[in-house]
Amino acid sequence: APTYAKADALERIAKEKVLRVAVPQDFPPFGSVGTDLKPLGYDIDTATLIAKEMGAKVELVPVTSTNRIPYLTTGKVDLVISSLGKNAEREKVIDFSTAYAPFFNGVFGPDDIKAEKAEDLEGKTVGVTRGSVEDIELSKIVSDKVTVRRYEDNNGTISAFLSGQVQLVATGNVVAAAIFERNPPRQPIMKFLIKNSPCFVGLNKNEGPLLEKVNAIIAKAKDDGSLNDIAKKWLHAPLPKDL
Amino acid sequence: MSPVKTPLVKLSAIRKSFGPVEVLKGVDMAVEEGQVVAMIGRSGSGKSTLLRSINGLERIDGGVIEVDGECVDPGQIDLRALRQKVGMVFQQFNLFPHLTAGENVMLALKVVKKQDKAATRAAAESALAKVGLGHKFDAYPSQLSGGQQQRVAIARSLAMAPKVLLCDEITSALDPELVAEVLGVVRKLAEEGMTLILVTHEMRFAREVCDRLVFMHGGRIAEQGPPAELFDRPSTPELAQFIGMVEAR
Amino acid sequence: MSPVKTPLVKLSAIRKSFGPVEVLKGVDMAVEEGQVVAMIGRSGSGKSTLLRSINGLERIDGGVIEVDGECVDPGQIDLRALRQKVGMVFQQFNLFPHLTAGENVMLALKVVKKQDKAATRAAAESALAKVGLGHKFDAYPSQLSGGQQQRVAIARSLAMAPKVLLCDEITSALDPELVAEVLGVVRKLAEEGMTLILVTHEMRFAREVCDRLVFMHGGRIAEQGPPAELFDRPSTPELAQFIGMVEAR
Amino acid sequence: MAYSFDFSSLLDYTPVLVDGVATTVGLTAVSTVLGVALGVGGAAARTSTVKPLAVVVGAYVELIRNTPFLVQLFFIFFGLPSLGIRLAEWQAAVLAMVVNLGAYSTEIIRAGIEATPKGQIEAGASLGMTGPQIFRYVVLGPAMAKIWPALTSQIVIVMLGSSVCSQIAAEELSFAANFIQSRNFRPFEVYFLATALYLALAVALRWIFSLMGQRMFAKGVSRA
Amino acid sequence: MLNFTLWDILSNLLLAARWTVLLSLIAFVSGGIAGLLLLVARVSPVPPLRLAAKLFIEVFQGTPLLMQLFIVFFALPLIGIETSAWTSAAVGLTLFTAAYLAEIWRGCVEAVPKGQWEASASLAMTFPEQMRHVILPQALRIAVPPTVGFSVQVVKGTAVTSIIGFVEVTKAGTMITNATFQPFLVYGLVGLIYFALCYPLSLSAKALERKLNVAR
Ligand SMILES: Nc1ncnc2c1ncn2[C@@H]1O[C@H](COP(=O)(O)OP(=O)(O)OP(=O)(O)O)[C@@H](O)[C@H]1O
Ligand SMILES: Nc1ncnc2c1ncn2[C@@H]1O[C@H](COP(=O)(O)OP(=O)(O)OP(=O)(O)O)[C@@H](O)[C@H]1O
Ligand SMILES: [Mg+2]
Ligand SMILES: [Mg+2]
Repeated sequence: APTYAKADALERIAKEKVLRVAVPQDFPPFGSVGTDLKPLGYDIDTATLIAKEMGAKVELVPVTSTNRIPYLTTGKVDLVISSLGKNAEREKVIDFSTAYAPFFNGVFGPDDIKAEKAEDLEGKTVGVTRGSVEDIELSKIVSDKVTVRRYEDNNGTISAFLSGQVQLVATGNVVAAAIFERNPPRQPIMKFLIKNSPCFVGLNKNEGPLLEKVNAIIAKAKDDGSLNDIAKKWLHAPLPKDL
Repeated sequence: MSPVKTPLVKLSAIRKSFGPVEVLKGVDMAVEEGQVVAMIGRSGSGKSTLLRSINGLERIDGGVIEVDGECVDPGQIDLRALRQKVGMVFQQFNLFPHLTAGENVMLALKVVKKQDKAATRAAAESALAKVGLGHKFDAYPSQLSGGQQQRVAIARSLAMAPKVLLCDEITSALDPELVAEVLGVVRKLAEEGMTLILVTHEMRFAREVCDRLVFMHGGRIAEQGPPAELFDRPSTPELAQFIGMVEAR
Repeated sequence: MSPVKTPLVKLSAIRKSFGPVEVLKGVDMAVEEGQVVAMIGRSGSGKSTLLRSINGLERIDGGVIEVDGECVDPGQIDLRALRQKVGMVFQQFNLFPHLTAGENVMLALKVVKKQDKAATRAAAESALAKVGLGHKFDAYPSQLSGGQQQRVAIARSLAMAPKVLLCDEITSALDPELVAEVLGVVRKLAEEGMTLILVTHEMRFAREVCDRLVFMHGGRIAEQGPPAELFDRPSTPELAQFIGMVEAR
Repeated sequence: MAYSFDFSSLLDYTPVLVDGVATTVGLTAVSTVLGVALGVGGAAARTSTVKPLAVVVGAYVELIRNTPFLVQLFFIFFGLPSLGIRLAEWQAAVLAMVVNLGAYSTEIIRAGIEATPKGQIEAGASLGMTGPQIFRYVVLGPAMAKIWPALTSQIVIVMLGSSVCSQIAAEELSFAANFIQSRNFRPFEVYFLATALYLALAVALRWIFSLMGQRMFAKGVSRA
Repeated sequence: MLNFTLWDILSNLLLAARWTVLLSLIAFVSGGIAGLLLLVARVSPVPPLRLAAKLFIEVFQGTPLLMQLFIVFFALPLIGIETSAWTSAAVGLTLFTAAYLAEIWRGCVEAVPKGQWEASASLAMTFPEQMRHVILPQALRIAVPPTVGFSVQVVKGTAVTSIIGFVEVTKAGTMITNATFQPFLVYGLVGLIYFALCYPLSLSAKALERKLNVAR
């Protein structure tokens, strides 16, 4: 496997009592920053929960969607909890846990732009974060006549939308909702859904024990309602049944 | 007796200071058409400053400069007309390094005199031929010896057809064996009746070629007259000392 | 008759090319202790190159240089020993501008000869005194006139107690009235028995002070001998022409 | 070493890389031409005797030279729309690069102009040339020749700096690299390749400029 | 919901500016030392050393700092060298700074007249002695203004370290923009902070240069 990192992450975590997790800081409500610039959000709470279950201290490493994978594969973090979507290509490089959060991505834009399906996007400019699930899914469904602008990170995407550099954005429903809530100059309103693509925890290959442990913790959290609490806190809705 | 000629260049009571230092302390001088005048004097005596004042490179603080009947106002800004009458050749040649010899000569004809291309070229060729460098039209300054460069500089001034040519130590930056070729050109110009004002350290040349020698000392003309007379019977001790120093080697 | 002395400097069949151009085409020369030799010749004839070869500033392509009995290999890298025997004074003075006159003289004594502080200072003071600049020990080069700077440069070389001193046109960069003071110092050195090899354009000086004149032409020694003889009866047309040229002014 | 490099997976993305290189080259070319032109004008203004002009240009130069290119880019792309000025990403990228290079080349060319020997200017004046004529015919050519290497370095820096234009989705070489690595998750291969491409571009740029320099400033003006 | 006051924005940016300053200092000091070694290699009489230094400079001046940092941070671990964000940023910026400083200083060494080399050689000094006593004192004097001037580039260069996880001023700026939707204000402030850091450096570089020209 094209992955570097010692296959003893779990041992190391147990020994050093520190779990290093890559989290987003530009993707509300999964991860954003407070006025002290410290990360907070769904992914951060999930990371804290997993660390607690492992009896370790959590060390949050803010990443962008561009550099989160190198952080993982070079062993600078143990887990990526960064609203990571799964697909076949990615599964060749890293492993995924079971899903820990729901995620519906769609196309959003201000009231005055009409778009009900992919074809309606033709001739329009859509912003998306490079390398995100939205990017990959959007790329599959739109034709050449759609201008897709890919930004480095969600900061760029969101700024581009808010400053009117793109007409529409493809992003998560909850992300759009979080932006909407902050009362921005341009309001992202749902146009249509692209895909249901829940979020997974990313791990390095060959980390069987760690993977099992994370899966177990997620299962337990789903059972005892603690994950549901996180969902209610950040998404204002309970976890969907099928997750 | 010939009628009283108006001098071509007339300086009256020229004063010039750099900051607190007065470098020219009232200089009077007249040069008639066709005259060849050499200025000598110690370093710092004001020779260059005087020469540069004549074509307006230095703005004088007092006095009057008249060239060819026209007055050069101390405060005047447009010096272009004056400078077309007064050519100047410098110690450091100051050829334009990015232009060939020919282009050096042609540039001012083109942009200042607005001559057409053919006329410009013809004038440049004849000026270069005059200094013996007709064959170096397309050479860049860096490809020429110092002596050749200085001759191009002379041609560049000549092509503008000035009434008077000012030369400031034009052989001082040259290797000794190249001095003669440049002096030869100047000698020829003098013979052809060009009005010349030269600053020079070449005493022998000054003696042979010049009509008049001007000895500057401390910002004033201390003495002037025919070269032979001045050399043989200096009337001031300063000149006597200066001659002694130059010949001591 | 005195016994045959080994010459202090002996050059045999020296060759040197810059790229495709052969600048020295086989030069033989011998200089005995206490001799004063002047090299003259046109610009580009190879005078400087030859002088610079003697202390290894140019690496020669062929031939043998012997100084004080030791051979200077063309391919040799460690020139330190040689250079302690051969002093050199340049046209452009090349004083170290960040050091005072005294420090200029002391630097090499300190780092090369590793003399102690007191000895260094004493040597520097005496060297500066010798060139008449004992009172300028603490002056920076920029505070000295050209003539004074050149005298400091001479003192700097002298302090290293060289066997022979090379001087390359050491008065050419000086204002005319400063030339005499430097030549005066050289004259004194010659009288005190210093071995000197000079490149110079000061013909009068060469004539008076030197034991031998070497005329270089086209990378070879074209003629050499006592100055008076060479000047009055040049045996090659090149030298005759050269003398004519230099004296034409 | 546990990581196994696999450059073959980059093959599929050749068109993306080619586009990226082309965009980087295009951005650099356009902003070089405009930026140097701006620099010549700026240098003329800064050395001119018209004081207010010199002061305004001076302020522009200082402002640009003392803030990072990335911040200038963000300001133009994200900030200016608040003032109703909306530029496409390539327009913003070109504008930022031109403004940036313009400031630096103003300083560089000014230095060249000020290094012109006074005698050259005096010689021009003695021939009766006007100030602008002296600037145009006497000063500018040798000044450019003199600062050509410095200008070349600055243009290389601007070319390398264009890598941050990926942040506003201008699709140049870094964008291509980021795009590919976010698809195939093979950042090392991609970044090594992109770095090598940048190096090649920089070397090529220097080479082209030195050729241009040799042609334009052929014999006369050696750098001495 | 979150509300950033102007003070929140400014204080966060200023806090982030600490990292900018610290990184700049590290880069400058260690880059200066490395640059000096590189310089000596670059002008030394030993051809392989000269070539190696030249190659190093060529590579680091020919590639974006962004890529250099990325490779140091993410690729060194591949060959078994663990790098923290701090060491990577320090190493990356140091190498970058060293390459540029060495080249700037080489210009200064070459600006020392050839006659100084020759005069010192004629006094039988060795290369290290020439460097130490004659060339460097003169070169370093004229090197001061461009060196101070280059420190501005170093400060600005630290902006790129955001790629490896540093929340310095620029990164903080993007994060805050994202939370406040006020790009004009935030990037304006970011620009001002850099200006406040850099302009004094530029000014002193100019003042030093002027002083130097007068002194000569
Ligand atoms: N631009 C200037 N600023 C200040 N002082 C100057 C300037 N130009 C000349 N001077 C001073 O004016 C005095 C006269 O200088 P000038 O060049 O006219 O002398 P000179 O007779 O030509 O000397 P030299 O033989 O050395 O050329 C000198 O003391 C010189 O230092
Ligand atoms: N470093 C160099 N590279 C190439 N050519 C050189 C170099 N140094 C000298 N030359 C050439 O070698 C020839 C001899 O030069 P040299 O300096 O020895 O002459 P010179 O007799 O000292 O002349 P001058 O009186 O002008 O000082 C000249 O043609 C010169 O151009
Ligand atoms: Mg003068
Ligand atoms: Mg010579």
